[in-house]
Amino acid sequence: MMKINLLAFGQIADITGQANWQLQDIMDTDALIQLLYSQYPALKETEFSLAVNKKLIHSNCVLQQEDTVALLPPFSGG
Amino acid sequence: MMKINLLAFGQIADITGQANWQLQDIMDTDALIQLLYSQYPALKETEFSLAVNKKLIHSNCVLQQEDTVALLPPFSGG
Amino acid sequence: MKEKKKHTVFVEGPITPAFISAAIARHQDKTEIGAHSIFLGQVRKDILQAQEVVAIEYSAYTEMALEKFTEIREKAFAAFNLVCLHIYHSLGMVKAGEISLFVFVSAKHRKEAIAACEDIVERIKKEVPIWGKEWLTDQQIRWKINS
Amino acid sequence: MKEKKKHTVFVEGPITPAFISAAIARHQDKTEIGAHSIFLGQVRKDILQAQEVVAIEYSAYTEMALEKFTEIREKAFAAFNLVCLHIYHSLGMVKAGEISLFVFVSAKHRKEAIAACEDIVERIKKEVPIWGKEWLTDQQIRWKINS
Repeated sequence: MMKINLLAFGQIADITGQANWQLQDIMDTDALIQLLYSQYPALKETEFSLAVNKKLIHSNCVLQQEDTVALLPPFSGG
Repeated sequence: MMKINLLAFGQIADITGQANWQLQDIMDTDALIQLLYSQYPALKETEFSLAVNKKLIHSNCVLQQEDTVALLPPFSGG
Repeated sequence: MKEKKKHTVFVEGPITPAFISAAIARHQDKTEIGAHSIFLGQVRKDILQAQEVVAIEYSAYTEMALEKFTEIREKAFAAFNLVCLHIYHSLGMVKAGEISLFVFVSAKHRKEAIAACEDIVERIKKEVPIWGKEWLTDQQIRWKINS
Repeated sequence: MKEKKKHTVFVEGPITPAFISAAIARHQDKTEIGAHSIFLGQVRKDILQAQEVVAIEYSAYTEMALEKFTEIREKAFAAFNLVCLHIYHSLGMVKAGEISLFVFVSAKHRKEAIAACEDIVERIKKEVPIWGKEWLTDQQIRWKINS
């Protein structure tokens, strides 16, 4: 049973209602996004990026045990 | 009898030995430069600009009573 | 990549003028420096739908942000001839008029310091996972959008 | 040309970190500002024919310099969307490691502040009648040359 860690920030955490949780048996980031869209339909209307283990990804990415996936709204530091 | 005021700064004042003096009956800046070259030959080897009444000039300029001519070596502020 | 150690970046609350002057003073014995280029981001009292921004509350994905700041440092030292580089960013509440970002670049020559500082500020805004929550006059909040 | 009055520019001796932090602090109630771009010129301990520069003694054609600084201010306000602009330059002795030039540009947005600051620094170096006499380790002097 494969476990991954989820992190959500900013307005994404407002939608998910949690900033830090775990999910099981998610093959890859495309599957993760589909699951999140079904759980939190408001995410479909929201711009965000994914980071896997602190690296931004730009296409589907296979997930492994204990990977950390972060849901990142557009950055607004400075 | 027309009188003008001379100012010298930086390495130019080192050559002229004075920073502030007067000259009489100088028609224009070309005549002034010739006079200065004859009085201070080292000026011929030295880069400088002229300002008449605090404005840089780029060609010969007729001088009038009480004009102030400044001899300005290359600027090195900052 | 002159400096490999982890650098302090995040400051809790605003970055004060005293903090900035202490940073400047610490560089007066580095006599190979001829130019400092400094950028300060100050929280602007923007008006959004007739409400003023009274403060911005900053949060970050800290671990990833620190890696990004390290990468930005290393790229800056590789691209520009710098002596020193320090970056400080606030977390938590920063009121309008207070400073939330302090980028401090020192070089022998002004052109390198100025060009590096501009590049670093742009990268921080685009590449570092930090978010600002704008608190408005009527207690509403809005997520900041960088231009 | 928002500001017509004569501005203080010349400072006797070095510009201190405390002077800089006081200038920054005075801008914290100007809440339309979002970005400050600051340039600091620091006296560099250059090596000239095996002698180190220990200090620079600055002099100026003060009346003309003040007119030039006013012109630089006016051009900057015309060319860039600025909130504030302050320029300070030392006269007299400034030791290696100390600061002799402080350009402080504030704007709503970072790009205007950064571009204006760079332009102003270049103009000060090229257009303002100020001279630096470099004092070397062996008590020799040399007139500074700007690059």
